[in-house]
Amino acid sequence: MQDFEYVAPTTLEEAVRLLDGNGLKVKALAGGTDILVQLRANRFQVDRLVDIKGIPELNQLSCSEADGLTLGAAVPCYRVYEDERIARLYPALVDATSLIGSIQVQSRGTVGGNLCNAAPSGDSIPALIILGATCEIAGPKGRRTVQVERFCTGPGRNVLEPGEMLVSLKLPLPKANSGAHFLRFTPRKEMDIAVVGVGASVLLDDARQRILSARIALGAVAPTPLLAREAGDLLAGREASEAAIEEAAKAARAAARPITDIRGTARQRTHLVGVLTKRALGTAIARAKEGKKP
Amino acid sequence: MTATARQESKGSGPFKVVGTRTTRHDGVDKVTGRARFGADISMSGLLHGKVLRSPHAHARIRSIDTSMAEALPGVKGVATAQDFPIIRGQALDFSGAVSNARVTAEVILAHERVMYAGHAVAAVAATSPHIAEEATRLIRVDYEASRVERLGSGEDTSPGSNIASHIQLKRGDVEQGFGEAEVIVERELSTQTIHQGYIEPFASTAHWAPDGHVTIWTTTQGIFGVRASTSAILGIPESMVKVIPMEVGGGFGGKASIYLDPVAAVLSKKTGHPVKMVMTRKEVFEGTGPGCAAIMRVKMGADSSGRITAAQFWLAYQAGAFPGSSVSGGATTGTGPYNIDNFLIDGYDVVCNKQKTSGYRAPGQCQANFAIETVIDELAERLGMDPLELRLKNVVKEGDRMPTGVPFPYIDLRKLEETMKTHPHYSAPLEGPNRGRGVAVAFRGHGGQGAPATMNVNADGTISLITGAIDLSGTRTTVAMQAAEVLGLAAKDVILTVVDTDSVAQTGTTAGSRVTFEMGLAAIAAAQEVKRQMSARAAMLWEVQPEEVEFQDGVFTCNRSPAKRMTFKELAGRLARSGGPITCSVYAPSTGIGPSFAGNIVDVEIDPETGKVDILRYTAFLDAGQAVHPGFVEGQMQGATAQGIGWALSEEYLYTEEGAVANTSFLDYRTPTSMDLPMIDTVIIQVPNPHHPFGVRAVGEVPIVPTLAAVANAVYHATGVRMTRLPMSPGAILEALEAKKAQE
Amino acid sequence: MAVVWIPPFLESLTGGAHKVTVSGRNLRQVLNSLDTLYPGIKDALLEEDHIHPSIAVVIDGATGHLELIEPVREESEIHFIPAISGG
Amino acid sequence: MTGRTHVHTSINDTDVDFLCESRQSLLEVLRDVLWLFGTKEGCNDGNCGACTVIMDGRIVDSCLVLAVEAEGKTITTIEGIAQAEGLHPLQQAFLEGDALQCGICTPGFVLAAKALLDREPDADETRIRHWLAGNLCRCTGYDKIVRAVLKAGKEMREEAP
Repeated sequence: MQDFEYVAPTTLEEAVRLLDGNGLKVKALAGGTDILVQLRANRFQVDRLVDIKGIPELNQLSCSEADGLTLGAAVPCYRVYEDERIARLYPALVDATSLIGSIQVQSRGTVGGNLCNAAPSGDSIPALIILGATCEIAGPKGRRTVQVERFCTGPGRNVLEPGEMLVSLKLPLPKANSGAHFLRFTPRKEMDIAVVGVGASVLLDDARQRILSARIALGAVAPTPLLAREAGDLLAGREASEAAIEEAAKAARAAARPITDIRGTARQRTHLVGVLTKRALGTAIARAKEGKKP
Repeated sequence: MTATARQESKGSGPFKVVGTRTTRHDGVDKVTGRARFGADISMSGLLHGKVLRSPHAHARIRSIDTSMAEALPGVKGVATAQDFPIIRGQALDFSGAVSNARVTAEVILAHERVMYAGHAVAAVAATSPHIAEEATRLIRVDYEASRVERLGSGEDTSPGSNIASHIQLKRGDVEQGFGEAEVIVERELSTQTIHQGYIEPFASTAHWAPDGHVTIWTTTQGIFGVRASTSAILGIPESMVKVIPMEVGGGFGGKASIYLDPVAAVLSKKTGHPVKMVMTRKEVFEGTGPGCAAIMRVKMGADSSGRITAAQFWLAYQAGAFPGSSVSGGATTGTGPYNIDNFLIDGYDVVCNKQKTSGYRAPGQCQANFAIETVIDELAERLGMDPLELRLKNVVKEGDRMPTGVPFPYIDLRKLEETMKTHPHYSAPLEGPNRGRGVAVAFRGHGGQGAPATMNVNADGTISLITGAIDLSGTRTTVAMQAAEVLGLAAKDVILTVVDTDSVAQTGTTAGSRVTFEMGLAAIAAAQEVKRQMSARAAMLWEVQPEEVEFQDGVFTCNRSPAKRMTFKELAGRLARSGGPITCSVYAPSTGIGPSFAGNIVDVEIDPETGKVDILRYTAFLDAGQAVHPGFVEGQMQGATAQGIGWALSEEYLYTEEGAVANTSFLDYRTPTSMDLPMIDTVIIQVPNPHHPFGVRAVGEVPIVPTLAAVANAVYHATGVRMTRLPMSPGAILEALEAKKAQE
Repeated sequence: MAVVWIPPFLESLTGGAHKVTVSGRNLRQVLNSLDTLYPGIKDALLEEDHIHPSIAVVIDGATGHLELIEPVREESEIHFIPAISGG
Repeated sequence: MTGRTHVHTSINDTDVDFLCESRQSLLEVLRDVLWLFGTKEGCNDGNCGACTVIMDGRIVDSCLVLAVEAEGKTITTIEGIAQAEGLHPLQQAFLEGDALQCGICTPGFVLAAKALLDREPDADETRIRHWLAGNLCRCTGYDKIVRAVLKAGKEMREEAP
């Protein structure tokens, strides 16, 4: 690995300035669990790493029934899944963050980093999509907000311009009678990369029989994690029945655009999208029904 | 999952030390991080070496330009194959060369051709590993790509094909045997290239002193093999090379081959500094010898009583880029643990542009056993027989002949199979759908080569036992225990040290499950010699005849006068002033390790929607002969089972279109994690080996052999699908289930 | 007289005989006797006066390590089997 | 191009200062600079857990931490587990339960298990297997490791006031 400059700014402004490398190859460093591996594998080189963990705003984790969840970009996975409020309000986020790598990796790896790494298989991304997360971005031109499903633009690519950085993720408060779930399929039970990942969220009516709206997001079946909008939309107004779930799974399969690689064939992935969509919806609906009645 | 406490171990001889669960000698060092492994070494002036590897699976090297690398600040030296005297100006002659120093040199640094992607081409020594690695990327190699042979299928048997050699074993008349059969099953099965998966990468540090002495600190299964290869490759006498063994962080056959030691030595010579080389995990996967892939065609027939009337095996094993696959291991155990009158076994060693394969736990036997035990399971089904009953019907007994014609010595496989059949696991109900149970049985033959040992009596009554046999998994303890048994001492009082090549007689590589058996024989012989000398010393002190001295339970007595009594420790304390210390060196020739037997029962559950296999319950059976340390024997069984399960379900080399390994990390080369396995129950039976005074048999390798087929048979019984290609990955099972559904 | 089991690859030299009874008190003498009966068999088994590295000699169930001076008893049974090797 | 950075840490209850290049991992510095060879390298990409250390109370793969990131951190390596009075109950349980063979993965397992038992001394088999999934062992099949952790947990519960 070529040596590089390591800087650890303590303010956003400083970080933004350092990230704009004026021709230097600069990357932000949060947990480092992806970037250090990629650097060692010579997938790319950097002249400067900007460690963003020292910036207070990026370590923010606030979760309340008033404002929903604000998740700083440098918050490691364990802080997410060990947070009782998050576990109660956003169990799908716990599903995803507790799957990323090992306990060791979860001590360091962040949801923000998982998103910025923009792997098609990134486990937290479908979960963020179904939960309606938005990305708070800071840069030389100021702040902007991007829907999480628009953040990734290709394998390893995202919307961040030079000098821009992800500051935090904002997740709206889940509505009453809603539930969500993320799951993935891997050959091993842990320490693996998703062959397919699926997240699903549903909002039920007050009787908890009918689906008012649903979102389904897919991982590892397209160049980026994918919001399967039609698959979710067709559930709106339907009974939470097996037939409806089956149809949504079919639509999700149609939305998938998988490739064949060493982790799975396109055919297997398409099949798994159907299987996992049904399972994800099943658990999401069950969770929606479990919650306390408003 | 619940922790089951089913750790059975039955029967033990009238022993005091052998058969107990004593604390391992290397344990405290290992749990405190003090044990020094291959890479755990530093010294003043140390440089770091890195290897440049070929991106091509097959190419001619037109030229290598190292000038830019040499110009990088911090770089102190660069080496290529031209620095190996054995290579300079010599063509490679494959005639009969299964493995020799010339081939080893060619693997270590490619000469005129690179034969696989990952083949080492050049090496750099620099002041830091980072600089050395940067420098390798500045070396310009001009390659001329050649045709890549990736299949190694053994289909083409014509002269000039890629078959390096052919083995044939036969008995009786197979055509006649098949004529007598009521049921005939024919299958083609295959396994893929797999890796030993040791956690410690290869590491070697070498210092070439100005006086020409080369010292090597390395992680290896055999220091004398490293010495022989290194001296031959470097063209210097063996006496100029001293190899110091470090702890070995897993070998499983893989670390019987050498890759770094001569390179580190050459770099040290060129730079005048000690040079340390440590492989990355990627290098381990692409640059070291994996276990070989195999294609196997099996045809077996049985009559209505279940007697196997004939068997035919066609085995093609991929050797990789140089001849020498483990097909001999498969062929010589090809008929499995069955007594078959008519068989024909053809084994082919096939070369192709992949890594030169190396040994992996029971080399060649797992593949062949997967084939035969799958077909046996199918025969049992077709005959409507219980699979263990069919095995018992054809079980080999003492005096029956192995496929090689060599008769089986004293064995009792029937006892092992009866134990399996009556074990509660075998009759436990399989609760729930998509579940299945599989069984398989295996035998492995062992060679033997003898072993030397040196023993000294310390003044405090302890023993120092010195050997050159690398301890991979606890043999310091199991060998010391055997000496302690003879001398009436506690295991901890025999301090066994594995020393360097200058300090002990030439000792064989730790391979073939031989150390506890053969080094045990040497330790017993040394202990008996010490006992003889100690008795003589007691006789001298007591002024009696040596034959009047008796030794029992650690106490010397004189049978003429009961008052004369000395413990071993008391006598040891008097040695210095009664003629000096007692020491001896012995060489114990091999008495024949003999064959070993193992069996498995496994329950699986399949997720029919994803194809994922979950191992629900596992019971491993082994005839250990006398288990020297039952805890270690269980450990061998459990570790072997885990490796076998990985092989069966998730492990394989994946190659790109161009022939490079596509999964060079533990992320995509999926060895099982703790989440993927249940507790692995063990049942040790003990049929004493008549060729060892305590009845010890070999236990290290045979436990992996039945695992592949046991899991595959369980998958069949859960799904109705015969999986004939390993690994049985979720994708593969899913496809097979779909194909079955389409047929129905 | 010792019994030598002829491996399949040498059966062409022995005219298909699987077992041959020959005299000899060590392996060298046995091989000489064999070679007198079936010329060429020694060349097939040896490489420069050593047993070919791909072959292991098993006498009475034990792998030999003395090569050509390995003792052979009157009633010995001798096998030439593929050496276990490789990956 | 960047020279070396001065880093101040606490390792095994001792203040430790070192100089490092930015590209050096904590694992490299522990081993090559501080000669704490008990922390092992198995894969250098976060997939085997052999280099596990405890940093500010959490287990991390030291290969995935830059040494410069250790500034101000408190680190425990395998060398800091045994006390003057003897082995840690986990080390004792590994030793007595034959929970190691080659030993290369052992330091990582001991540290990972310690971090678990310090938080959850009553962790059951499933929890232990899940927690240790980031530590590969190729020798034992995990059976005896899991049993050793269960046993140590029981002992630690009994010892606790």
